[in-house]
Amino acid sequence: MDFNDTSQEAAFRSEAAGWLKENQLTDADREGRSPLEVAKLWQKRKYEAGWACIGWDKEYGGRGASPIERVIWDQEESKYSVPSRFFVIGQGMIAPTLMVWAQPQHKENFLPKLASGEEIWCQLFSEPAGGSDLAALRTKAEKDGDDWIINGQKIWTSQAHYADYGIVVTRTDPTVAKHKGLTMFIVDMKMPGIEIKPIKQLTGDSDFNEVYFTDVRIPDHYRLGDVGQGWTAALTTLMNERLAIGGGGPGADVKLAMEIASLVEINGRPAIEDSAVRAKIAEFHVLEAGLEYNGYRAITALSRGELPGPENSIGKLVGAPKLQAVASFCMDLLEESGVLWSEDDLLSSLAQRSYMGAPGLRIAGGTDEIMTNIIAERVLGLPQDPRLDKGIPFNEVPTGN
Amino acid sequence: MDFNDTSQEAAFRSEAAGWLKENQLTDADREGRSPLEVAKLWQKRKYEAGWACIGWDKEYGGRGASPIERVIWDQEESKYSVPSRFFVIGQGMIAPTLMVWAQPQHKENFLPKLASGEEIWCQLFSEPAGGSDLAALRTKAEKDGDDWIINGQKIWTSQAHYADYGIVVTRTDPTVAKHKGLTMFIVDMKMPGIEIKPIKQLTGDSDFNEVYFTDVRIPDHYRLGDVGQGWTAALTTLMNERLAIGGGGPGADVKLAMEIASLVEINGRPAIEDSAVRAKIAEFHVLEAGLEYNGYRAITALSRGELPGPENSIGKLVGAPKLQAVASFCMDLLEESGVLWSEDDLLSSLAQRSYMGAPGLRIAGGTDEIMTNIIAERVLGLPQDPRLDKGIPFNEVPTGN
Amino acid sequence: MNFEFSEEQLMLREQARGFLGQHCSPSVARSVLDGARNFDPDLWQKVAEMGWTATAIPEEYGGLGLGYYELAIIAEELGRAVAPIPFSSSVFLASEAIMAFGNTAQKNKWLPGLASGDSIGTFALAERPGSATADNLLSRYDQQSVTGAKAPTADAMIANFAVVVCKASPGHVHLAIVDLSDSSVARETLKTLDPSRGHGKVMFENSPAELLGEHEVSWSALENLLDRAAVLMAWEQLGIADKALEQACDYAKQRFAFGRAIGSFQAIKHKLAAMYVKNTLARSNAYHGVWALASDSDSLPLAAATARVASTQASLYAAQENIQTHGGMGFTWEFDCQFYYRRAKLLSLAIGSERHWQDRLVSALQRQRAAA
Amino acid sequence: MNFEFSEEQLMLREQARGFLGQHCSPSVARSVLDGARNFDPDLWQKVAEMGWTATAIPEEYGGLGLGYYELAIIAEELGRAVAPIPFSSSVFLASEAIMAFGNTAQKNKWLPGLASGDSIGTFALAERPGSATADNLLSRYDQQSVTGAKAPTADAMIANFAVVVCKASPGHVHLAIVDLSDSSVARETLKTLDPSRGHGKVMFENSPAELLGEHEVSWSALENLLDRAAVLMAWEQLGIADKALEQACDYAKQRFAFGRAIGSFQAIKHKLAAMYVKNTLARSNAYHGVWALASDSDSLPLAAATARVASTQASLYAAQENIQTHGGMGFTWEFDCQFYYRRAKLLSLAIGSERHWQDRLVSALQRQRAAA
Repeated sequence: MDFNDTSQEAAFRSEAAGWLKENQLTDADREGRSPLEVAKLWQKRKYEAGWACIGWDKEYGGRGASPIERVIWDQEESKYSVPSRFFVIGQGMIAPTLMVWAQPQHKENFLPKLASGEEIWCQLFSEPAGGSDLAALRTKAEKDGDDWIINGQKIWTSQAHYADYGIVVTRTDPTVAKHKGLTMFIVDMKMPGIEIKPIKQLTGDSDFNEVYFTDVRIPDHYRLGDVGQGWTAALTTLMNERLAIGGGGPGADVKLAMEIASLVEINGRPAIEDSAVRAKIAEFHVLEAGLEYNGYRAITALSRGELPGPENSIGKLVGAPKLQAVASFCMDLLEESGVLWSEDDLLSSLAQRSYMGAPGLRIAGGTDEIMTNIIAERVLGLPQDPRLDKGIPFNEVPTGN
Repeated sequence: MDFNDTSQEAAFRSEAAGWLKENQLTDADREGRSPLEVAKLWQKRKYEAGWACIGWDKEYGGRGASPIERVIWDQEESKYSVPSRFFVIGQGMIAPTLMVWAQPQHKENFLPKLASGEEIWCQLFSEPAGGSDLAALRTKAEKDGDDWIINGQKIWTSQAHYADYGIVVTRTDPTVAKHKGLTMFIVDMKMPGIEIKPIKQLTGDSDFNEVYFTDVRIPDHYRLGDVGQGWTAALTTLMNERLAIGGGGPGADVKLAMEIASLVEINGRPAIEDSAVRAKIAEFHVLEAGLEYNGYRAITALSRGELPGPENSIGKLVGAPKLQAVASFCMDLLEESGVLWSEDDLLSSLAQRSYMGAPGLRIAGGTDEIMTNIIAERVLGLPQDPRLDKGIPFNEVPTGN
Repeated sequence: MNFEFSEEQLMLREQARGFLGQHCSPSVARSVLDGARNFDPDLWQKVAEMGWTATAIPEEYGGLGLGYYELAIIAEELGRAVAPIPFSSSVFLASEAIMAFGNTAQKNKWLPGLASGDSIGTFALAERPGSATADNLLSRYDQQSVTGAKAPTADAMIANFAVVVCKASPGHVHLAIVDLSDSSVARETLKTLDPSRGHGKVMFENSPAELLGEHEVSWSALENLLDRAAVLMAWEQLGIADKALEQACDYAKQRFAFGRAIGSFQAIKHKLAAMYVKNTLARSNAYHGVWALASDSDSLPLAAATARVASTQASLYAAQENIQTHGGMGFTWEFDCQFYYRRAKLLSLAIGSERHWQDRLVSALQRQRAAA
Repeated sequence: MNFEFSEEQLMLREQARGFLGQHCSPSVARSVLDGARNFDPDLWQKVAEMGWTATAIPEEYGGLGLGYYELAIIAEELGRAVAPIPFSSSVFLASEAIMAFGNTAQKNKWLPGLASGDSIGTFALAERPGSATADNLLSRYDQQSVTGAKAPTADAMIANFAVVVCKASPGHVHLAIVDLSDSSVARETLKTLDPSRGHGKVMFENSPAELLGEHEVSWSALENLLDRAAVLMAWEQLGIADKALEQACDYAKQRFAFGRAIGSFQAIKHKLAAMYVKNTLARSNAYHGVWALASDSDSLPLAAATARVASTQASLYAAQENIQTHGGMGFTWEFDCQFYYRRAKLLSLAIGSERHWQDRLVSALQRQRAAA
């Protein structure tokens, strides 16, 4: 075991670090630009220098870098404050799907513009009636000449309101079993018949949208895979989702808890000296450190050419409830002041924001319960739950309504 | 709300207390007698004075007392060190079954001898292949003239090695659905063909037995209920089991934890002053007190004529894991000395014994998981798990073998 | 042995539930959450007209002279309804403080207005992050005036007066009543995680103050006041816990996934059973708490701390897992799950955190053990 | 970045697993548990012949001069096999103490016998219920002899010598080697929850003793020794945790109830997934622990405490829920589940409880924070 780079890795790291230092975003770059504009500027700059989507083939705008080089690049880039969230879905989840399933002319057209940040994409899978049962979607696509007509409603679509394109999974045959009647398409998000409504969350933010389709017309060449192959195509996206979503981003953590526990007092002594406080902090540290070193093990496996498996689901499964627990604990340390949610007061508002955001993290991208099932079935090899919808035509599956 | 007796209750309590004081077991009574003999002596004494099984009708040896009177009697009797465990199954679970299902001559014959402690009974339901799925039992009963011939194996039978009689559930028709092919019988435990083997537990004790039946002959008049009605009859027993098993008996509890925490030190101060220790003790007290007051609420409901429902399952569900956790916590307080299991050292051995006994308590009489299901389905009204064995002939249900 | 509410008390519960079902649907909490107001004055008016604010105040002071059983029942129902009104501040704390420490003249002066709901009181203890103690209080009482800053103070922006905890000699405090409309008092709204129960910072600068009971109060007498409030708060928290469980069960029965109600999956059904177990233990502990409060039992400190800890745990868990059970919809602004999540955490921090009450619980156990 | 064992190390694991599969099936632990012996001398002999006792001892003292990665791998396999031998006492503690504190002559004298397994050492710290501290030790070292009683001492009845922790000046201790066969030493078997790892009480009465390193040792130097042992112990505990999980999974797949494998019920499958998550986090923390140990990193105190706490929690949970998964059979003497349950608890109490290591973990975090 060795935390240091090999000489080859070190050379790559130094090249990446050199370019980043040279080309980093300046205050002038940021001045007068919205976060999305700044992100697009940065992505374009990387693209032109060959540092965008470095794991992709060169023909799509990448540089064919190895997995460990991608990790090194991410580590170096994350030392700078650069906006990346706008491209996670398009580059991390949708592009791999297009690479497998799109027609050659679409790959040539779309992938370089995904890499350069010129076009933003969104993912239109979830529906109100589906939830964890993603494949139970109802949005219809009906053939009309050379086109398809889409009707229905999607939900939990990030970035829909500024996306240029999306990929949408539809039901093209309700008379066959759930997973078999689905077909996936590319959709131009500026088409008439598409209506987008933001969803306000517990936090007050609106990170997601509902997307309504009314007689939206899609040419058949936008189809991804064969008719009825939509679920297989969606799995390509979902497998990449598991890699794209990590431990939950910045939020209440052991560092914050230590900081608060050093500031507030219990019985006239700093709270950090209180052994009940210490026990909780130790508990949280075990989780955070475990996830961190788990990450290093995953990177090592990647660098050895192993594919990351479902065992990486534990990042979100452990991270999101931990975030909720640490946030609650930090608020408790503050006692009555823990209720305050002031934008000015970093200490309390980070805990508050985390407390309000954690419920969403425990659900989005696969609930705790779904992630646990995945571990039990795909890692431990335990048998599936009995499937009452298995092999039954979709329109005969019980829905409770 | 009022913790005090009504005047009627007070009168009953005083009568009971008076008799107990007058007639309590003496050292001379105990001298030279085994625990079972002492128990029988005491039961007989109560029976002759009309204080045995006081809730039963007079014709069966009881005095037709009300539920609250039974509680009062139990409270008063528990002030004395009297052995009662030998009669819990016979009087608490089997007698109610006989009252409903036995032929009149058997009720007249057996019930008074159950009340007087003259005869000990055991319950022969569980089988190795069944476990939580009690109704999946395989012990066969086949009709032979006016008799039935029993073959098979039972397990987890307490008291089998000194019981006079038992009730046994058998499969009389394997070609119908699981619950429908069962029939219950009385069995004379001294019959040829019955072999009893003790099961040694984690604790080193042997509280249970395996019971093997080889061509054991039972007269038809020993049948309890109709052929095929065995599951319904068994439910009578099981409903009474939920009442008979309580929070788990004496063991590691908050009192013990407080005692140990007052004796050992952490960083040169009594452990009870350590706030991590306090937080744990508070946690356990919330559970213990909650169960205690839950019990008072149940008694109040009983005294108002309400039947105790499945919500009383929480006693064992909370009590057994709590026992395990408190025991482990007590051992931790002792640090390295926590491993010691000395019969002389009450402090450490009570924790040890509880730690080793708790796994059995979490399983016997319904596992944590089964108890949780019962609460979810029967109290909260949540739907059953899909039943793959529903309506399928028993001999076609998947067994994995 | 009778460990159950009386028929009359159970009728009161039914009546209260019906009343709040009609006048305090979740849309009432939502309108305060979405709006600029700190509470719902119409609901407060109606609740006062029902006599709820007068429940435990003696008849001679304009109250109904009922007991704490009745008040606990109302507390639970207000919890279920996540009522956006200053009930706990005015009734559990301000009224109780005056009844416990006020002299007859003060009771005559303040209680009738509290009983009728015309006057809203609050209780100002916290000054900074962490627990207030007899040693770390900064607010001073001196020559009939108070100087200091109290934050966060629940219902600060709408209360007519505050019972202010000020420092006195070591181990003692003063409780002083200050009219919050006095020009020497400045108030400032503080944003919290539950805007349907407004909080504020109250600054006193030589503000005219009336000493409650005219002398110092021992810290343990103050703790007794908080024990009493803790029992009532535990019932309010229990209301939240039970309502969240009900909502989760209802949803789990009607929401289908994979061809079955999600409530048929053990991952969900066992979660709901775990909520039920916590709620049931909390309820039984709350019974003991209100019994100890109503019967002035020596066991009040232990009973109150136990009920408070149990209800805090049950309500936080139920509110949190109710969201989880609702999946994607659970964390939207549109669904009602958020109200219970916000209120549960808010109440868990009022008058002291779980850790604080766990510590007090064990102190009570130690005293009990020493006395045995 | 390379956070994985080398090919050679992974081969050693396979070899060790194969060897123990052949020579230390559960029947070996069972025969010690059921019998009167304190350990299995044949297994000890074979393990010594494999060179495992020599793993981390330098070649100049008769060892193999391999490193801690190799020792961690062996520790994990011994944990999986619940091996009834005094490995942790003799290798993780006695050998390490001599390597850390002994002078060259002492290393020459003691290490070859430890490496060959001819000599069994143990470490005698505990004297009473609760944690040993520099202040509460009673055993005295004086004029080349030790007087005092040490209990419980692991492997006391079979060890040839003990490294005895005795009191010195405040904040310091002496480490003294005592030959346990000396007539001044009395030993008495103590019954424990895991008879397959015998314990005893050792009484010294002016027993001839050799001071390790000839001078006092700071308490923090002793803690460093325990940190090192904690990493290795964490690997042993991890072996238990993983084996218990495997056993539970196997059973859950083949045992049927209600017409389906019990592992298809979420109550069971989510329990097993929870074990897996704990075990995985413990393993990743154990990786960091052994890296810190092998590379003599400043982060050893934090890494060791984290690995120890994680492995303690994972092994206790896995051993306990493995029994639960087995249902009725799980708590019988006949089934093997009991071995992991006993050993997991035994190891969790050796060299300090979870609470003890949680406290040390936070002390390490505080030092790290102060240094940043």
